[in-house]
Amino acid sequence: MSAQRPASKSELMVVASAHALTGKRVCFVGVGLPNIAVNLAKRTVAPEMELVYEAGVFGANPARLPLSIGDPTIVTGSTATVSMHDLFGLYLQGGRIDVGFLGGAQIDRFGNLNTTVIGDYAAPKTRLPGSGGACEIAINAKEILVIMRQSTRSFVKELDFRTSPGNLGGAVAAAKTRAAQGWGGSGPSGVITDLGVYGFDDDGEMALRSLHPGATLDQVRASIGWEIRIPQSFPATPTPTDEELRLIREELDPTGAYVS
Amino acid sequence: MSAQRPASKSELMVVASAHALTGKRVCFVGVGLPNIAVNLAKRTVAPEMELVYEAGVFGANPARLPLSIGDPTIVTGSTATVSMHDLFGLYLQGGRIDVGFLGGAQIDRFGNLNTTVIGDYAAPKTRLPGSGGACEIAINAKEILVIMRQSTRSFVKELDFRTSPGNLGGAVAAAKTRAAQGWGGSGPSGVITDLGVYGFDDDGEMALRSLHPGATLDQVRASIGWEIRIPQSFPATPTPTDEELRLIREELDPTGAYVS
Amino acid sequence: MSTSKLVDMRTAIAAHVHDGDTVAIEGFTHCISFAAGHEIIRQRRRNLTLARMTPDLVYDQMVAAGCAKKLIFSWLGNPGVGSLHAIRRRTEPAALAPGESLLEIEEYSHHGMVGRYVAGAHRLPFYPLRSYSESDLPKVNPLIRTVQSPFGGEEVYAVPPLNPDVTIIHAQRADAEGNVQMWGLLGCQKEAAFAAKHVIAVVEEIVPTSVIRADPNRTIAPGLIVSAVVCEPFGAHPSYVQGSYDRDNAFYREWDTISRDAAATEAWLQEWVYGVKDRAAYVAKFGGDYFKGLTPTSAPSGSVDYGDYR
Amino acid sequence: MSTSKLVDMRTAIAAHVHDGDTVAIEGFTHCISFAAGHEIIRQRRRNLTLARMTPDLVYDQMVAAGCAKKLIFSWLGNPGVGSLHAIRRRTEPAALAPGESLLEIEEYSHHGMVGRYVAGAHRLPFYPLRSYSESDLPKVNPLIRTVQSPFGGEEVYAVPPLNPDVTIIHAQRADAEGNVQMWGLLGCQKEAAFAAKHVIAVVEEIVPTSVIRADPNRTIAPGLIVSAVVCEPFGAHPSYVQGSYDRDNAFYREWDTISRDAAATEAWLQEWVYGVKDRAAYVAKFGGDYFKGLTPTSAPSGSVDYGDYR
Repeated sequence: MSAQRPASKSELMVVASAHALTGKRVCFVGVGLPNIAVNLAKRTVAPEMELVYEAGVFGANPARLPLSIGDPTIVTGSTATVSMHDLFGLYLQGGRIDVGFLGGAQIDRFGNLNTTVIGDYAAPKTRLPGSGGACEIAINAKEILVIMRQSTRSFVKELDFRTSPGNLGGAVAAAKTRAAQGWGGSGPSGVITDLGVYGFDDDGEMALRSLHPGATLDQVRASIGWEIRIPQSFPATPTPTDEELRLIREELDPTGAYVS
Repeated sequence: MSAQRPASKSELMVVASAHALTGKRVCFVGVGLPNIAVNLAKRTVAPEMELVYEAGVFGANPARLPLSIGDPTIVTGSTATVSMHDLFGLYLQGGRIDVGFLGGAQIDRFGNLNTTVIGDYAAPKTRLPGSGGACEIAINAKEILVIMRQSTRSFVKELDFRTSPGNLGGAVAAAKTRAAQGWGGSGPSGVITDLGVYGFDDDGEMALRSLHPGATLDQVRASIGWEIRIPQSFPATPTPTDEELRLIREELDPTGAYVS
Repeated sequence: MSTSKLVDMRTAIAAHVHDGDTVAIEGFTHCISFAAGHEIIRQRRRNLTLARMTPDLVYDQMVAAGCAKKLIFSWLGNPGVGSLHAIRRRTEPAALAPGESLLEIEEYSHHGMVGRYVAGAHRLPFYPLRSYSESDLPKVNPLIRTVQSPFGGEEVYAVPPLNPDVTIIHAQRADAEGNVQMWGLLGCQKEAAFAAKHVIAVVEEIVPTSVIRADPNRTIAPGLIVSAVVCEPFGAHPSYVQGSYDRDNAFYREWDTISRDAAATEAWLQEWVYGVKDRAAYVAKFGGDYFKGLTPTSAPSGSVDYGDYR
Repeated sequence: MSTSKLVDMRTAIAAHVHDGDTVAIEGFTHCISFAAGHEIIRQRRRNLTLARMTPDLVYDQMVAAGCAKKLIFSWLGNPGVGSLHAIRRRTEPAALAPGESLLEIEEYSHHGMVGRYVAGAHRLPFYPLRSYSESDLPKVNPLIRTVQSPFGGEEVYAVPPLNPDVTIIHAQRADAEGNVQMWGLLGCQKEAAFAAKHVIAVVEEIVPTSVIRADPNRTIAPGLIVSAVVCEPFGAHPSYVQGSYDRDNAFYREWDTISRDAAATEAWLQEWVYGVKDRAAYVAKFGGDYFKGLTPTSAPSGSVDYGDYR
């Protein structure tokens, strides 16, 4: 394969997310981009990774790209298919999940997430899906990766509703609460957007880690509703390889339903 | 079949126990005599009865007499084989069991049972098996039938240890506790011994209901450690039919391991 | 052993679903009884409290048809597609049609909903879990509370039992007595069934009791807790049944378009729910080839041996 | 996908069972790993806390061999036969041999023991249950406590989590990565395994991963939680494995006689545990025909279809 067309923003997100999974063992998979990222990672940087779907599947081996989290293709050929009670109790709360993927309508500088409502809870402007498993994934997966497109509507100073806790009001508060409340995990470790990759610094606040090829700091600043921390120097996000693009375009999302 | 040899004391217990199950729907089965009684009832007075074994089997259809509560013959051909968590949580505590059978080393006048120790708990004279499922069967099965041979060692004024609650200190206390503590059942409804059948009167105290053929009131009184309540008049326990004896002797316990 | 509980869907819904009831149609993406949902719509049940982890299209349709007064749920979306627009029209004040009122909302996380069914099924006054810490959910749902551990005093969260008046589950097979077996995603069908006062079991196939008894570990609900058994092939469409047919992803996407418009939604209900008398008519309306296209090739589990012990 | 965890029993016990550990060999009558128990005796482990719902003959033998300092259990008997005499000699002061001390005892009911494993497996600080009310058990076990429901204030009982250092389960089959499948009585193997820091899975047969993946609903423990896999045919004898061999009821009865006498018990241990180097030698000592006599005829489950979705 050569003469690939350059990576799209979605493809950059997917490949950066896959890289963040290097060497990980057990990943809680969501639908959409996280699903493609995880399947890409399994074919490249994390071949031993076990995929866990909240629908009740451990060690999934999907023969096609699942449209939904409950697609029959994730069941057939899996290592274990279990009840939701077992999945959320034994696997997630029991502390067996290394990485959980989350997204949301809103995220704040500390990685707290809103997937519940825009506007007032009792009389919302937009009613969103709600928690699903996000609230407990945020608390119990050992680490959290967030995938979201940047915009001032979604990267906000203040959430309308906190569905899933991240670093709360900062690293100190978060560490204290995690210990006192027996959280299984240590919260968000990275945010992957269409413009770059972010980590969390010692204050528990989001900070740019790498900028995607083609993206600018102006774009980054203009699409985040607070003054984002940007270190003195930072690398560019590695450009997707031809093989990564081929896997996405030919195997994982041949119709371009998600990554276009 | 005719010219059967007369019923033994064990056979009288088994047949009287089977009669107590007339029309019952779901019965929690123990090993030994209760097991034979329940299987006899299923072949005679309660053909629709479902057998539940605490090992995790609902709707058992054993092809042979199980020696233990976990015999493989109770699994093969059963309606449902489930985990202990489901058996004790969904079936028993969930309120799906009509009748539980219990026995014990000691019983008192209110049907409280001891299966834990004879003597002091910390330094016992005899260490017994303990509760197993008895404590929760006593609390959560809708009604309890007790099968025990009479003796002053076992029908005692005061238990050495109360493993499984019956009518506590009497009917009033028991009713109050059952309501306050959310018990699923109403406690002991009958005691079947080698000499007779007992019920519980309005005070929650054991009282003779029928005397087995061949047994005398003197024997009854001499083998109970308190002054047992005996009504003015009471019937004789029905003599086992030839068919009942045939079923026990030829089908249910052909080697006479339990009923001899 | 017992008498048959086999009835048609109309009879089952008429007997066990009443106005004002709390109804749980469970099945996590897999085995959702759309057939039952549509019959509830046809029988014009009103003021139902609809409980379900993921309301999915089935509750979007029931809400559109005016059956519901309240939703109890943990994730409100069209899985893999987007929003449930009919429900959004009843939850966003700006979208509310004249004369309509907002749906009551009682919302949890997935583990919380599972815990509610578990507590209901186990007859426990609450179910403890490590969730909700520092989430706003407990602030808007007074039924998410804390409980103190008697070992060390640690506080965790707790949810109360949920005991539906009726739970409706779909599965691959049952016998006429209502012993239900299922494979693939198990969701919380078992817990929701044991928690309910009545259970309607809808299956693709009625099998002899001997088939059930040959593999007792596959039973998720015994006949003991089942009030009615309905045989309804393709009764879970557009959701799916593992090994029988695929999820109709095209319809899930199509519903996104239909349901954005109240009139189109009503027209769809008229044609595909009110306009067919039962699920067999619904299936016939698609034409036989349609479902052939959703049928997977075979992937057999293989047989294991329980042993005949005599 | 992962590397093989397949080892022999000697290696598995040497690596994962240490003096002073809390060990759970689970299996409710069914699938009790006597092979592991005997290897622990041979390796002369000491001061173990032995947890098990029903200690059964396997713990009677381990106690007789001096491995245990404490028992955590819910029913202490020889099922269907009578007492566990070696354990009684360590729990009844009058029966205690000179120089021996009483075993520590921590005792629950069945549901309570299940609840301890569930709490351990779900990482909960306690497990609530409706048991123990008006029983003397909470008086003698300070770890059986009450907890108040945050919904209405009702009090129920609670038990704390149990997290064994190692749980040993026996099952019909696993692949080399440790994905374990089981049918028949499931006991609390799954919960005890998920509660443990390490799991040793002992199976009758190692199968290719494809066999496991053909029927994912039968998996009770994924390789993720399993530290070692041991293939040990007849490793559960004298208990049984559904579909493979029968319970050796004659031996359960015989043990009643042997174990009544401390010298006879020691002689038995010398001959059948210390005197054989491993389970294969134990099986060979019986002679092949012996196990043929315990083999049931076939009762196949039948195959179900998961469907191949591409």
